[in-house]
Amino acid sequence: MFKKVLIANRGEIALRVHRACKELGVATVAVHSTADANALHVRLADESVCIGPPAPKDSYLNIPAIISAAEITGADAIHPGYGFLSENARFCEIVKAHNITFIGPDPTHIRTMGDKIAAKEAAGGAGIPLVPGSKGSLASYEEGRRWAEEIGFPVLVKAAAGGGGRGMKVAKTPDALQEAMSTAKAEAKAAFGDDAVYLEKYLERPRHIEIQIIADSFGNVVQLGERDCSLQRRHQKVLEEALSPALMPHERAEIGEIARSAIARLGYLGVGTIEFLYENGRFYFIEMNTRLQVEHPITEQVTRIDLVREQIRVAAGMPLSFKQEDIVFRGHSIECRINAENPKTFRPSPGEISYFHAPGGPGVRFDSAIYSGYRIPPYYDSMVGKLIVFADDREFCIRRLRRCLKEMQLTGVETTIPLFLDLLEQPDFLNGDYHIHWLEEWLAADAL
Amino acid sequence: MFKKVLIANRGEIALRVHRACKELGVATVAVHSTADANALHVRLADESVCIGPPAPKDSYLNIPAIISAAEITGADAIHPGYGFLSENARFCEIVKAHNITFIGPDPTHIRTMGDKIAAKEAAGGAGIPLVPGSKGSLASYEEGRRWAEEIGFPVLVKAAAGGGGRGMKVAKTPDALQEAMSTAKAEAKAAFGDDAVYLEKYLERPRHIEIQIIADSFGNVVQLGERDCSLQRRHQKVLEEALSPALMPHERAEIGEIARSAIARLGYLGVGTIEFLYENGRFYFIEMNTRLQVEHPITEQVTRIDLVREQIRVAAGMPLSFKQEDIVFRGHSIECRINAENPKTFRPSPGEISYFHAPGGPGVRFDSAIYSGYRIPPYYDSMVGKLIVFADDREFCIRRLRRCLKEMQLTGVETTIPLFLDLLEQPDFLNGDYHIHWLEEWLAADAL
Amino acid sequence: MSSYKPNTSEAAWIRELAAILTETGLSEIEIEKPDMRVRVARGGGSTLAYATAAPAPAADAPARPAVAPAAADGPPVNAVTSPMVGTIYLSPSPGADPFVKVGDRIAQGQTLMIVEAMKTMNPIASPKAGAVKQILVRDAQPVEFGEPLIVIE
Amino acid sequence: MSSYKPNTSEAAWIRELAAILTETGLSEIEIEKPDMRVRVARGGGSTLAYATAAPAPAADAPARPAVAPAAADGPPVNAVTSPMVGTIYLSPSPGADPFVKVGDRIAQGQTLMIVEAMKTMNPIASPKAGAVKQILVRDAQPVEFGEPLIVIE
Repeated sequence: MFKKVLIANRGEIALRVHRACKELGVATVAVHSTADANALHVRLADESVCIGPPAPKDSYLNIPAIISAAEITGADAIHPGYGFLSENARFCEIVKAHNITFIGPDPTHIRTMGDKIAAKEAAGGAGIPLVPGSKGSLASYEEGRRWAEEIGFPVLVKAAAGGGGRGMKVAKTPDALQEAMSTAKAEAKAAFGDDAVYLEKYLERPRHIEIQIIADSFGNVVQLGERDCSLQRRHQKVLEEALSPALMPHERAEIGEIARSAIARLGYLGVGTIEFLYENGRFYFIEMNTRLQVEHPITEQVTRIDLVREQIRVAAGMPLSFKQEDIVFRGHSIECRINAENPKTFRPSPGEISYFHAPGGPGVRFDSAIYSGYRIPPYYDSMVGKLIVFADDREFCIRRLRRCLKEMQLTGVETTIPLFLDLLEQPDFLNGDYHIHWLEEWLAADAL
Repeated sequence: MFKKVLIANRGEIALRVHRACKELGVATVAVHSTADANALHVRLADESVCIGPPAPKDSYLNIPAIISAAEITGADAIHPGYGFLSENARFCEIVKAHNITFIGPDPTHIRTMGDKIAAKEAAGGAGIPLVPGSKGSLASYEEGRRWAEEIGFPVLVKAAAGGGGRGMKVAKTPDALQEAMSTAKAEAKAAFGDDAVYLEKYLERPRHIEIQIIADSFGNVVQLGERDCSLQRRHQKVLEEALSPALMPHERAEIGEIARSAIARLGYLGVGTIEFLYENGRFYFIEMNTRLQVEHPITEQVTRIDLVREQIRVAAGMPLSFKQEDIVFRGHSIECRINAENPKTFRPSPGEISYFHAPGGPGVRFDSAIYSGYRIPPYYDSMVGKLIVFADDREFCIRRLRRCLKEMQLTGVETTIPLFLDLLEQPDFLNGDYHIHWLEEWLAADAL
Repeated sequence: MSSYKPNTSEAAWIRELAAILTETGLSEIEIEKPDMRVRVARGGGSTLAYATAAPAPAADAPARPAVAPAAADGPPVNAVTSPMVGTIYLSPSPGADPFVKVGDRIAQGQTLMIVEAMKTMNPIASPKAGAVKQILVRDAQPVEFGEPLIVIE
Repeated sequence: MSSYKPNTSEAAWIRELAAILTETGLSEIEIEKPDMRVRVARGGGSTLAYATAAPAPAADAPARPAVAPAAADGPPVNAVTSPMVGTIYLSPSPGADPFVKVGDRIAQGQTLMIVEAMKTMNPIASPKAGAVKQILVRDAQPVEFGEPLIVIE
């Protein structure tokens, strides 16, 4: 096991990693910008190093400063958290070049999965289902129609040279396809000087389903079930559930095993998440995240696996402390990302938290680095904490979540708590009947 | 289900009951003394009623005030918590006479178990093992010796008319018994004018093991395993574990089933705890508590049963939501009772909590009604919170507990946190090798 | 220029200092120059700290007394308060005349009203002689322990 | 110049003092010069409030800077600070004479010391001409960003 881990992050995730380290008997080094000198992760860590001014590029993204901090403190591993440098293959390489362990996968995996096209190829090659489409551009309507019938309607006609939605048309029937192809070709010709178009399956109201994976260096790969992160606003996840209210047990088992065996084939190390769109019983690869996710705690709650502890253990060359057959999903867990934002306009609300009291009682976890009197710096993201609730079933979980949102006290800044209280009364949410556009549609309707 | 529950208690247990009620969709009424006007349970409840001045006898023990509060608010049930009126059979009868449901067992059960002799008879009659002893007083040394050999040495010679340790002698061998009997007889004669003595098995270093039971009104009785509460100071529990590090699985199964079937025979309703002394593989009845215990959360953590929720449900006439065969014990849980006391002298330290920050992260629960700026009133007990930690195994649980004790921030008053940090380094504790006298012996040795 | 009133540039300076205070999170700035001394501060100490330390109301309906709240400007400090939780009755029986009315002269020990608790009628005796100035509760209203009932002067 | 309005450099100075407060964890800085006195504070009577609002040190070893703490009376406010995390070298090579000594007269731009970060030697140039009043770090000592290194007057 490591002797000393430098935590190259801030906020709740820095604290989460600190806690896992302390429970493993490992010393911690917090790095921080001048704006975070009073942060909780800095105060709780065994050592701390100020690495630069507030701007992330000068501190939390400042590779030389972080490497220097590791060197002067004698840290033998670096945990990148999420965001910042967590998916930066170059950082990973530099860390390794300094004989420090990077707590994460190999840089080649980070690099592959960070590239949209390479990731798709790697995933497809490892047996992960992709969004089906025509191979190359279409010579004629007849070819388009053959593909469309193979893929199934609706389809999306896309300009080969395209981008930004131009030359992009949805066709729901063979007749509509003919018109869509000619319009798309004309638009593509006008916009890009190239009328080549191709087809892809069009997903109307998909869900965002992601599979949590963890792998050790002994070839053991375990999948820890899915999270449903369909409730999003501007591609930011707002509320996540584990397990998904939409999957059938056999679907869960199938996609889990597909993800698990793909990761095993890639020879991946550590934690990772494969994100899918899910519609009408089928999964379509979006991307793979080669790091811990913000929403990892809901998986911890339903599997009782401490993901960060296991992540650090496998990085230190230890085997996973469980096997696939040990994983039993029990109960239901929901996470709400509480942001310091106006709950209607989503305008950030930095400032001083004049009073904070966390919700408590059974089945409740609040992962956060805030405290009464904490001043939220304006330089970083607006998430002030993650309210994670667990109960035997989804209905009880929602009741408990509602109770906690009402119990929680956080004053001095605006938060998204009222948004969640409102969301928890929506029949669609209560029925688990939502998709990736649902939240924005609801917010738009609500604003009228 | 009830519409409105009056919570006839204060502090963390009032909050615990409030939380369970809210999760069941039930409105809450907090009652409070003038000293608790700013308490968290008062602020969070749907309604509150001031029932009297600070002294418990005028407020939390004031039956007419509590009944009146229930009447003026229209509460249809009263939850007594623990302590105060929770084991007062008369209160229970008065509540029922006002057509309000008492969330607890029948008054006859409270009364029986509240009487030392009646409780022993009821327990013995229901098949629960008692401390073995001679039937009646001993006519001669020979009779004493026959009993002693049947019971097994060491034995305790007790004056039939005795009390306060007089006329009480331990004998470890047959020879010593002769001397012990004659000394005890002489002392008893001198002290009580009656030289009748009897024998009981003497337990040298027993553990305190208690079995949690819950029963509904349909004859379903489930035992939820044991708690080991051997770490005590002046008969006050200090730290509790579930499950006990001392029991073998077959012992657990046997005593659990004995307790379960005894409770079924008694026709008991709600939650209850049967307390035992345990030594050399045998259990001896101490008493039965006919209410929720302070340490109930550790059972909730290892069984994933919400005891308070189930308690309220069965009081409302609903069946238990699980059966004995659904109960699976997973992991290990420890509770530390954090008191506002000097950790060496145990002198209470009431006053204002200038700063409080609860420990967080996975596997951590802090049941408490304190907050930053809360003034601990001097009128009630000194417990400020229960730190409840859960992990996959005992070793990990202790590491997590240590991490939390270091993370927790509670300033302005003295607390017993340093005592726990010290205790968690003791080899005997780490080995699970302790008994009901261990803590006091350690404290005494430490004080030298 | 009157020295008793800040002129425009002084006011602007103070505003600028206040802005710096906000921006930097300082609680105090003091500047002294040969011809003047300025000090700006924000967050007068323990009052603020104490105020923020008390918990804010919960996000939903804050806990409220089950009984009618007292007047917004607080109850009269010299009011006779309820000795117990219960229901107030202003007259000995339904429809009967009230025990006392505003303006009545009363003797010490005279019954002012009754609190019913657990079907028991508990008369509330006047602690002194005087005149009824104000009656703070309505007939059949529930009251808490310590709730102000009536003002005798 | 009107003394009623902070000019750009005064406002900048106050902001700089505020940054130093943050960085050093001080609660107050007061500077007096022949023509002016400035005092900035954070958390005044609220010093206490701020101190208690910020989390108290953990029960075990409180987090401490990995590098040597500044002198108990706080670093000089006008010190040259480290532009990066790294290791300080006072001389160009082991055993060589130091770049500067206390009392030396130095020119603006002259190398004062070197910070090594990731095997790269970064010379620290003097921001102004003057005399070396105080050297606050030892050879081969690790330093944080913003840590005071040397005082030039």
